Amino acid sequence: MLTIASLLLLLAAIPTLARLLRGPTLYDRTLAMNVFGTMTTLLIALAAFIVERADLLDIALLYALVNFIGTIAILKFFRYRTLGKIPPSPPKDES
Amino acid sequence: MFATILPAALLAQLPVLQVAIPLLAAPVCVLLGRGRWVHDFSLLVTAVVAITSLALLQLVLGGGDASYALGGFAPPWGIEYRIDPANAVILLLVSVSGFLVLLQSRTSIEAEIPKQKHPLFYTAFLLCLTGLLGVAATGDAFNAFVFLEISSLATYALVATGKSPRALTAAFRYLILGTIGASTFVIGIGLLYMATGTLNMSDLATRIPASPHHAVIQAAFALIIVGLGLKAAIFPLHFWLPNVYTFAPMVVTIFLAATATKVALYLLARFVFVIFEDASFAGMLLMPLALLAMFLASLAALQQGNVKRILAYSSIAQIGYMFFALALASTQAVAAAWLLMLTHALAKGGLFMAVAGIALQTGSSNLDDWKGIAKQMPWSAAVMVVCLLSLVGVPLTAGFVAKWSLLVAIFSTSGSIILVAVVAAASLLTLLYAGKILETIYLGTPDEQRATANLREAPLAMLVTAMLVAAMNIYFGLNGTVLSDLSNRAALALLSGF
Amino acid sequence: MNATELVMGSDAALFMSGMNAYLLDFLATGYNYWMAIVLMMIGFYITLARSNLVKKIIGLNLFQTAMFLLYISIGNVVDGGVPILTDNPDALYSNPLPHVLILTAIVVGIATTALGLALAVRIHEAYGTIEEDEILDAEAGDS
Amino acid sequence: MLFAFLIATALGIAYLRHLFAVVMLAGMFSLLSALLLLSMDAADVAFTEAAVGAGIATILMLSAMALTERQEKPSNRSMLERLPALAVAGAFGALLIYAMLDAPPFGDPFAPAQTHVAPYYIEQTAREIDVPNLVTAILASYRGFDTLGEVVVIFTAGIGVALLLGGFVARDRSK
Amino acid sequence: MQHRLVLRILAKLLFAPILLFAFYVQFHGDFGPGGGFQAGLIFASAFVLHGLIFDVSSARRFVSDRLLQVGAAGGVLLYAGTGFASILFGGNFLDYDLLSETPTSGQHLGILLVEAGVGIAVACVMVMVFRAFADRLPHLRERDW
Repeated sequence: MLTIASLLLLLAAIPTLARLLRGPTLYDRTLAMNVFGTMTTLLIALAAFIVERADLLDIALLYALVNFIGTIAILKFFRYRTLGKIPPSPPKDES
Repeated sequence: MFATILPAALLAQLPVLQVAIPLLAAPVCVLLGRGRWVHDFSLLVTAVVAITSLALLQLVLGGGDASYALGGFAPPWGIEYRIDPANAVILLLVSVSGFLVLLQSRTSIEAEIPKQKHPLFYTAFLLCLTGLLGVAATGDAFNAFVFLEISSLATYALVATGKSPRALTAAFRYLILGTIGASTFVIGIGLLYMATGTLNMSDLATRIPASPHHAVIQAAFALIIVGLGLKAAIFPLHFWLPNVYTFAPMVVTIFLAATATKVALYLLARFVFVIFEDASFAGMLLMPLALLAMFLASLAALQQGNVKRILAYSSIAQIGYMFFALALASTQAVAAAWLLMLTHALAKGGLFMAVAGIALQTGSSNLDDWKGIAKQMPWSAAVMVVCLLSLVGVPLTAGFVAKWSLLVAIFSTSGSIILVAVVAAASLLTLLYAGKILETIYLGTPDEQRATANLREAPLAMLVTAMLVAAMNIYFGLNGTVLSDLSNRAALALLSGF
Repeated sequence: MNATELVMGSDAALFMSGMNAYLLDFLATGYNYWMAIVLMMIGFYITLARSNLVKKIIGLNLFQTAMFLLYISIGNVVDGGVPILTDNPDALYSNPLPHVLILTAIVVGIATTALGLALAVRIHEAYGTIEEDEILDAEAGDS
Repeated sequence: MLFAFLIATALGIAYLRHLFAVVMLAGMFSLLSALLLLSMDAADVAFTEAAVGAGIATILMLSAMALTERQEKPSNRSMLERLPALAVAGAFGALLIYAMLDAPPFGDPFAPAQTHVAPYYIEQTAREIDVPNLVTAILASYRGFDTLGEVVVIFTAGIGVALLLGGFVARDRSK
Repeated sequence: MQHRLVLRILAKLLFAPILLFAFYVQFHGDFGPGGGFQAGLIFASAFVLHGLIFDVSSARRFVSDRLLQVGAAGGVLLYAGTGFASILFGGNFLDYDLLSETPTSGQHLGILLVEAGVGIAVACVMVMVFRAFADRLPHLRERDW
């Protein structure tokens, strides 16, 4: 049961990957990356249940965290083009 | 001397103290924070390190190899530090160079590095020293990689502090190539681990002959030679070196020229002779490359207009000599290689010190700006003369002892008089570019602007240190047995295995 | 069923359908090795051939990550488990030593990346570009 | 399957010019390889690789991009100029493939790597160190000196970045 | 900027749990995956998140640059100091056996100290590096976009 679930997750990752590689706009890519991160988190959680080691759930937790911060960083960069101090008048972003 | 003064408990800890003292000093240097203190502190640390290495050398020469189990775990399970005459000499070379360089270069650091960066600069310098010492002292293959990276990362940062923007690109290129080299090296170690199951060097040496995976070991051998070759700037893997030497701050150039490539070369020799043992095949393959290095790099040096760059190409040529000696693979030849390393460090170190003094006063390292400088800075020019003669290998200088023993070793090992002649001819090329420099600084006529400028001799500390090194060049030339005895012990230790 | 079989097993199942037995035999023994080598070559190529400095660093990262995979493959044991001791005395563990080495190597890798990026930033400030070709042109111009 | 993903990502990194996308792909490459590392029982390594590769490295690259450029310029290097790089990468790969043909089979519990030094750690850790996580035991104790080196490497990088980017210098209090 | 309200509240909410997670990884490293290095990274990522959503300068009021520098050096010193301590207790460098009454408790103490050193150093260096990058003024040029 768990194996099937993980297999399905892997299959679902294929279109996500395609979107990430092709994705015409950055929003597509960011979203794809976020979804992909979520799926990896789930995959690890499943793996933890399959091998019956609760330790691995720590890793899933870390993935979720990293994924969140990474997405924020990308979006902030996308919006303000900097990760540091936001310039007084944020540049227009009609790209 | 030291064996009687120091308590036995301390003697036993010497191998690790050698590396751990500068390692501990580096963060302290950050904490110290500002101004003059940092220089004095770093100088003190390097002095202690130099004394440690002297004591260690004496210990090893007197009482045989020193093995130190870090963490108290017996090798091959724990990491081992293993000091024999071969690396004790290298440790001495590195730590004494570190001390002399710092002694010499307070003024040039103040001129080249903004004041608020001094604490970090000295920290990076100490880290670089730590890394090089760690590579030389360790008996564990992976540990060597870690310390190689410490020294490399510190070197990239140090090089990039040079004033010219080209220092940045030089550092970047060095970073890319250095990282490729280190990664290649580490893949080689991984393959060795795969074939033998161990990372300890002496354990590797015993287990390699018994391993059934020959191809894996051969590939590992190739990868390690290429990886360390990049670090040691062996021709044709040398192309990062000229820019690095030219655009780095003077202190860094002196230190790197005297030590960094030698440490990589030492590690290479350790792998080839101790771990793989049968190196004859590789030797045949690599000897022509070494010969090419001698000729091409010397020719390239002739065409340069910048003194630092001339000396950088000369270093590549000299590394060719050392590599040639190693490729011959007899005890005599390896001893000659060690002699070459020591005397080259003396000659190049002294040369760059003199260059640092002149460049500080004239504000340029272009040969054209140095015409007739000898009249205004006679002592610095004299140092250059001595060190250039030593570099060429003129009798009565340390360089002669090394070149002579190389020629003797070539003859007795290969029996070919042609090879001897070829190598001797390569030495003549050295004479050409040395002559070019000397001619300019002694016989050239300065342009008017400089002739009238009030140029003074280099600051006292710089001059005295440079003269000290020049004096060492002469002393070891007159009294060649000291160095050649050391080198023979080193070669014996290396070729007899662990 | 453990984590290895989870991924490798599904891999093998997918491959089995398409390939003949001989090829499978050949590939399956060192499947990880081959893939790690291919990845390493891609990373190596990016590092050497690309002109953009940031891309070079990314290539270097790729190269190193592939190297990590190779190392960990060396230490893998069929049916072995995560090397954290359990109460079961008969449990098989994968070799923990390569894991330790690679932890160190990852740290070295990120350190190099940080320094390399800092250099790239400074180069951009000095030259206004991070394309190696343009920098080389600029350098050829001023010396 | 995972490898197919990895290679697709790697090729994507090689071909895309949009550095922004490349950085995202690199982050994903890290996540994927972490997954793969996990499948090879290397839990600690997967943990670190995810945190480093997908987390810190991505953020650093984005910061660096904010300060440099976002677009890789089309290269005017001809195919001929790329040939050396291709040749070197190819030779490198060929050497490794040559080695791997002779390598012990994947996962072999009787390979030299598994039988010489490693069993000692597995058998003795419980007695000598008494820590369940073997990786921690080796990292901090058996090979503790490597880890000291590792910390110094990170420290060196910090010093280097501070030296280069000029922040974080000690304040001169005399002023 | 009000339209980032969700993020601001989320960051404030998450800050403490991330630190907690970091401590968990730090001290649970003996039993599960993780240890000083990973904990240091997570610790740093909490500050990175804070820096992303608020400003680097506001975080500076709590953790000054000098403090980070001292922390990084202190972490290395703690590690190396443990090594020297074990020499003083009569063992080899980094031999934790003699740090406490029994070898295993000595090992536990040693590993704890060493991992703490790693964690502190890594966290400080990572925040340092992030700030060093974030502090630079970006070269905003429309044509790059």
